[in-house]
Amino acid sequence: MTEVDQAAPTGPRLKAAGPGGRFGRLGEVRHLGLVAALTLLAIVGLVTRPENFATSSNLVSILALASTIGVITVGMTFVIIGGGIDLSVGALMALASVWATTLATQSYGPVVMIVCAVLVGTGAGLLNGILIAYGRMVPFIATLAMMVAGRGLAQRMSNQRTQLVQQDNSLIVSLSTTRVLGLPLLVYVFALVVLFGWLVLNRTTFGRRTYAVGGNPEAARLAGIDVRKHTLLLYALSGLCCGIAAVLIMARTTTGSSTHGDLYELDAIAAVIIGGTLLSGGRGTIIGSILGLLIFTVITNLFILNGLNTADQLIAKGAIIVAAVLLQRRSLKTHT
Amino acid sequence: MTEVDQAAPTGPRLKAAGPGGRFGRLGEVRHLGLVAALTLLAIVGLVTRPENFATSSNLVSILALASTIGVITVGMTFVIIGGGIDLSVGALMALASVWATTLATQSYGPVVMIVCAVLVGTGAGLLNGILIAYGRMVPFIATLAMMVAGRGLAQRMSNQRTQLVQQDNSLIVSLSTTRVLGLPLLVYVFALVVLFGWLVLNRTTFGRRTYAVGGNPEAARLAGIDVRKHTLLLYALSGLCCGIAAVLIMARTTTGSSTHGDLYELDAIAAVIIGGTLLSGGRGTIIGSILGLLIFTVITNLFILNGLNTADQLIAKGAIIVAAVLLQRRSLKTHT
Amino acid sequence: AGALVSACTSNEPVATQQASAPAAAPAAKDGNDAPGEKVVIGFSAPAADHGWIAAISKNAADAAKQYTDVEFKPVEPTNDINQQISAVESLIQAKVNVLVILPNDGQQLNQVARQAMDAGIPVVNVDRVFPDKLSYRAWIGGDNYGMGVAAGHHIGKTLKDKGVSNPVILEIQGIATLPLTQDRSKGFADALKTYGFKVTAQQDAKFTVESGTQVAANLLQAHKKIDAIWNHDDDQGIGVLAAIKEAGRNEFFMVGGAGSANAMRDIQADSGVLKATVTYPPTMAGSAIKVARLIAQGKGMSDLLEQQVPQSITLASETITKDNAAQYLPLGFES
Amino acid sequence: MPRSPSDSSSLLVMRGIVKQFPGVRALDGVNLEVRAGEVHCLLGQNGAGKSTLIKILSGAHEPDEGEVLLDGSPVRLAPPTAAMGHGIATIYQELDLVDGLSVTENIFLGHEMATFGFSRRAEADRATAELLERLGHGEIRPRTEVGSLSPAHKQIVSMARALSHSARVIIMDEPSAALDHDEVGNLFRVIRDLTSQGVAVIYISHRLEEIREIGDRVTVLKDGRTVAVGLVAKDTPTSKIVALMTGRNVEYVFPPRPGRGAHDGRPEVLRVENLTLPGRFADVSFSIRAGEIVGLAGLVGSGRSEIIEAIYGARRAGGRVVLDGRTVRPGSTTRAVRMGMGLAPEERKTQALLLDHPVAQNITLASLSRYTRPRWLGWLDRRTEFAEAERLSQALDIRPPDPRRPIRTLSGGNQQKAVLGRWLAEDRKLLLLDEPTRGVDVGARAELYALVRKLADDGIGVLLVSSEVPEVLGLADRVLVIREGRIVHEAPAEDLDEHRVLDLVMVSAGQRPGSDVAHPSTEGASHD
Ligand SMILES: Nc1ncnc2c1ncn2[C@@H]1O[C@H](COP(=O)(O)OP(=O)(O)OP(=O)(O)O)[C@@H](O)[C@H]1O
Ligand SMILES: Nc1ncnc2c1ncn2[C@@H]1O[C@H](COP(=O)(O)OP(=O)(O)OP(=O)(O)O)[C@@H](O)[C@H]1O
Ligand SMILES: [Mg+2]
Ligand SMILES: [Mg+2]
Repeated sequence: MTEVDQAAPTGPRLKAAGPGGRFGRLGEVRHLGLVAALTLLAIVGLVTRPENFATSSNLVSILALASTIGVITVGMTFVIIGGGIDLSVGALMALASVWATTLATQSYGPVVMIVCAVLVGTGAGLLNGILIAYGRMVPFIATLAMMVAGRGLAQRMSNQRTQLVQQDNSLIVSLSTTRVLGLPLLVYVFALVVLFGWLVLNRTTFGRRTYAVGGNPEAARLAGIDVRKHTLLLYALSGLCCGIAAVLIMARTTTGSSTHGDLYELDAIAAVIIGGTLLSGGRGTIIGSILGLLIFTVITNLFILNGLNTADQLIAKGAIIVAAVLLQRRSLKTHT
Repeated sequence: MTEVDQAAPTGPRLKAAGPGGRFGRLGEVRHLGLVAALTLLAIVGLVTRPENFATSSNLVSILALASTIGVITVGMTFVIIGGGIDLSVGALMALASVWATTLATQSYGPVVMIVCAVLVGTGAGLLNGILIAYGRMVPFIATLAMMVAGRGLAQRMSNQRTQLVQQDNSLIVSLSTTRVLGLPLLVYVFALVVLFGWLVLNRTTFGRRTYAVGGNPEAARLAGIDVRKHTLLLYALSGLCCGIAAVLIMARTTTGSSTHGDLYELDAIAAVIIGGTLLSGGRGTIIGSILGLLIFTVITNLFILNGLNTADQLIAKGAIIVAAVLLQRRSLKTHT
Repeated sequence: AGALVSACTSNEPVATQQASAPAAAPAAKDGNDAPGEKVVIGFSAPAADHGWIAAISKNAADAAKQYTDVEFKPVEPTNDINQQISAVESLIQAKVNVLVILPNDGQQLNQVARQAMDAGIPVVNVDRVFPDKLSYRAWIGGDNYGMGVAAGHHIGKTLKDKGVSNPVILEIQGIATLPLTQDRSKGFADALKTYGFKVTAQQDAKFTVESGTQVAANLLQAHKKIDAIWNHDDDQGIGVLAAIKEAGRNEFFMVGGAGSANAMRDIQADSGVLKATVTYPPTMAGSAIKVARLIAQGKGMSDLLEQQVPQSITLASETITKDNAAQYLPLGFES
Repeated sequence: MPRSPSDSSSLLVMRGIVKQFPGVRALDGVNLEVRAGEVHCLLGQNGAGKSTLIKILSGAHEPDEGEVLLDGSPVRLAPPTAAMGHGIATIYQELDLVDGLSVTENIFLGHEMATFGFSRRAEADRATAELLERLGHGEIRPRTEVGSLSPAHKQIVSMARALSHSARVIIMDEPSAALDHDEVGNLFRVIRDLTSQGVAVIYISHRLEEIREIGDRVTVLKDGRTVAVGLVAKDTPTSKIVALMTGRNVEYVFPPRPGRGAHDGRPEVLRVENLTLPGRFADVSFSIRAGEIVGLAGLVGSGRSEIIEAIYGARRAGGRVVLDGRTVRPGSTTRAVRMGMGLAPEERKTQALLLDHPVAQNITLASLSRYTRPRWLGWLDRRTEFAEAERLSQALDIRPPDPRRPIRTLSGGNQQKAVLGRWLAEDRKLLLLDEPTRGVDVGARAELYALVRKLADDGIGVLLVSSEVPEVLGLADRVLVIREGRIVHEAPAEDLDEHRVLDLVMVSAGQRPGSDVAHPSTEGASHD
């Protein structure tokens, strides 16, 4: 059975034979390539900025930077493995952050703000899911519409202004400023979301069914899985992650704003795909996505440590993405 | 075997049979939905702004606005039908416009500038193609890298400044200012590109092979089609379109700039998909894409005419996209 | 007194300097505000995704509302040049009496502004200037170079007074590809040079809060000891300050830009590293509407001797510190 | 075995079933009656409606009219979970497995062993191992990813999945299509085991000799109607069944072949020298003369398809391939086609067809440049193209005779004819046919055989791979027997019979052929 592999329509493979093979090992090997790329980047960091790169505060800073989009990447991994795509993530995060920081919401205190952000994210995700699963809209278009409308609504609610988290609600900000064992709380939130995502994806029937829904929806249906409901839940899950990410960005920037999360959708999708998940669904891992994301975060960190200007940063980033992918391919080849 | 249909992975369809059926009719019917959506928008325009909307100058303005991205959409249609995706289009247009407006290039006169823009676009497209067809990179990642690096290079070449087309080279600007039969020349360029694209897609072996390569790459390969070379050419074609679009944007804005074409990739992809092309490849029409694009352009025009603010405009745009797709679905249903 | 270095180094040759502090309320001293002939003012600006731009649109609308003889016709704000061109074209077609345009990029919108002028519609150019003088009747805008100069002088003088040698001075820009950013950076560098200082590192933060946080977080890692930071924009400054707070750093001081109310309150409270900000007042949009109305009605500015509105008005960039924050607070825009 | 044809207690009854698809009435009043403990065979030509009928039974489709009785009381079977709830399990014709999941996960998909949503993986793995053991394939490991299994092993997993439901009725839609002789014997053992426990099996196959061996009773479908109900399999002559299916008398025979030595003097079309792909096949050397049909016989996984693909340039392999005196450079199908080869690949749907495209465009896909004018421009003369497609589809008797229909709507046999037709548009020197009759009904088979022979008579060389030994023996002039990627025997077809071939093909006694299917790839991995 040739997989209709949207990702690599040109490969001269026959019958998807070749490296697609063994399960556990494949996982490892894929990650090996990513780990190699990360290691290379770390070496570059150590060589170019020995005094800055490997300091604990810099590593903490990298993790803190990765947290917000990392949470979103977990949700995105589910959606893409399930055969979909979610372009609305950045907008939903912005919307949730704005909704949670309106004066009205803020008057109820930090807990309500958090609940509000999470509910708004999940609700908008549900709407995505309804449009896709029951309205049978193409995910790309449905979530694009949501992205556009979500940003619009966020602008409207915030009156196009940046909304500060008020002093009374600084509990939220403390997620970013309070440290436990040297790490800010938001890194723990990130780690929890990753752990939770990993457990759900690998150890629960929901997770395993996600692979079936993405890899062969017809087979999933014949096996008695409610494909539509499952799809709905996947987008709701992604929305939930956006809500959590909104809390983190509020903590980090002390604001809610309609400009938050600009182009997060591209970054998250890129991280997921670099991490080895097929855009056509049915395969992929959370760990891969997080490694992919870390590569992006470390690249940015290196650039700024070395004082590259924007133009050179962009050129180098493009080149590094290509190099990382080719490196990964190489490490795959030598192992099969 | 269930088609792994990335576009609608959730539909409980059986083997993608059903309405996908008849070829010619399908085409017509699809377009019918789009034409209906366009008509509805036109009616809204006529009702809300009777004195402005249907004026010839407004219609010309809509066409002129659609020209630049329209040319890009033609290339994108080829790439997506061929089973790929091109995120780099906006960046390539910017790069080509910058390269063509450097002082060095400008000193050779307008013809060299045009040739330069077209060559730069095609060359970068070829590079995309090489990475994807021969480097076997996932199109999403390869063109994302190109998008990032292309913008970086454009910024570097232009020193992050906007480069004016000089007085001596105002021949280029005249593409936008000279009118023939009431239409600016750039609309004719757009029309020519569409016509050419349509002919190639529908009347040549290249077009036929594009459908085969996107629809079933393995079958295409076993039928003796050089799938890699074809893929390479598809991305080069898309790059060529970016080069032409660069000339048009230079004419319209009288400048070359690294900021040109921001987010054009999303708009172009959305137009192609709304136009009925599957993201998974193998199906689609140029006409559909152009209709999809016109819907977006008319929406924008209506917003301008009615003076909606950004926030409301975004919300409305999201809602209209959803409505247009559901309308199209409806018209499909009633016809099969 | 704070180091109030007035921005006299205007790069506009025919600049008319306004009084040092802009009048807090629209002055209605003369007959110019009395209802006159009805005018339709078309208005186009970039999309408001940012406090300063939002204030621009709001100030314009507010100014228009004061006059019964003005019909205010804003078009969809957009960040896409191609679309802004179409938007302006639509205003030309609608035959408005006068156009007020804040272009995304002055060079790129030059041609369509010229079309308007050729069609007999006077254009009031706000902030980002058209390269071709035939493309606008009047220009009103801030002094970006002067803003950089003000920030540079404030930082230079403070550090000099402290006796710091070889200081680490960081600069966080807005959108790197905008000419205004480049003007600001040039002014900043030029002013620092007079003290023998230079910018240690420079990054751009896209005018968004989030990007401000990210860039600042990384910059703080890159430089273990910092003496001063100039952040071009108070909006993104919220994010920069959040990152600074998160990192727990306070060995340096920071100067903001644009002059948001929020930044002024911070400066007044003197609670953190933000010690000053240099203004770039969004009130220019309101003034532009007023100027546009006068142009359309053929009136001059009554405080001046000339019969017609001047061709160019450059607003001064002022430095706000703890000492004068209270005075400027009413003019600050909310982020 | 407790099977008595007189036992009239029907387990399952379907009455007057109608199913309409857009433009097609797939089922038009079908009746079916199945008893506990019997193997009930469902026969019919391609497109007769067999799969549609069983999809109604499995709950995948909802019938438009008609009723289904289980134990005498009416039941609703859709959605699939309902059918499973009633004890109906299905092995679908199109493999319905998820490549990205493990064997265990596929088997228990939809009815996982879980506590609070968390899978009990060890327990499920144990259950899987037991099921596979029962099917005689203990060597398939439960944690293996299904995508890495060979088609035969996938079929086994599908079967294990049906068994995992502890069903009363098990439906098998062409389960043997991907299996070789030995595997089929194994399958039959399992079926007998099931029926002895009172389970009813509904069995679909186009291989009539299998019906004779395993079937108890037969129901025949034709054009969506039941034309015969409950025939006793053992007592009904094959010719009668074929006549019922096709509505005419088809001779299930092979076209006559030219006598021994008829090709001796003719030029060599293909010569293969020492073709080697480590881990897959080695030292394959043979030649084909003009007008000759050479058959490759071997077990599933013996490497036949890969040899063919290597000759065609679809896989890179060591050694030399000479076509018509010119060496073929490996690695490019484009060059192979230009030099005069054609391949009808093993898996029609994934390797040959553009399912959504019209029949005409599928036929002309490989010869597009013939209809261009001028050629360098690539401008298609669509009228000539269509005329050629129409001519070929008439010549091949593709039904329905409308080249504009999307090929998806044609039955398997007709799709296969279109695939062959693709290579008839232009003069070919060599045709490579990999399982050309898989899933093709008796009537269409006879036509295909005649067509292949006619092509050979016109001077084309043909290399034929088939898992059905009688087919190879009946159609080919000369047979090469492949075992574990090597040619172990070569002889004119007349000198061989089925038993001899099966003996040659078998791996040394005691070793299961199935186990070989999985191993070469593993070895390949460790070599590199
Ligand atoms: N989803 C569908 N939509 C439209 N037509 C269909 C669909 N499924 C099957 N058909 C049509 O219904 C008819 C019966 O098909 P079915 O698959 O049941 O045949 P079959 O007897 O199983 O044939 P084969 O032996 O080739 O498997 C055919 O004409 C087929 O084209
Ligand atoms: N998808 C696959 N993944 C891994 N190994 C495979 C795959 N397909 C085939 N193989 C292996 O390749 C070898 C040869 O397979 P091939 O398909 O050429 O055999 P064959 O004799 O043609 O059998 P079949 O009748 O199944 O086509 C076998 O060892 C088999 O296990
Ligand atoms: Mg069938
Ligand atoms: Mg085979």
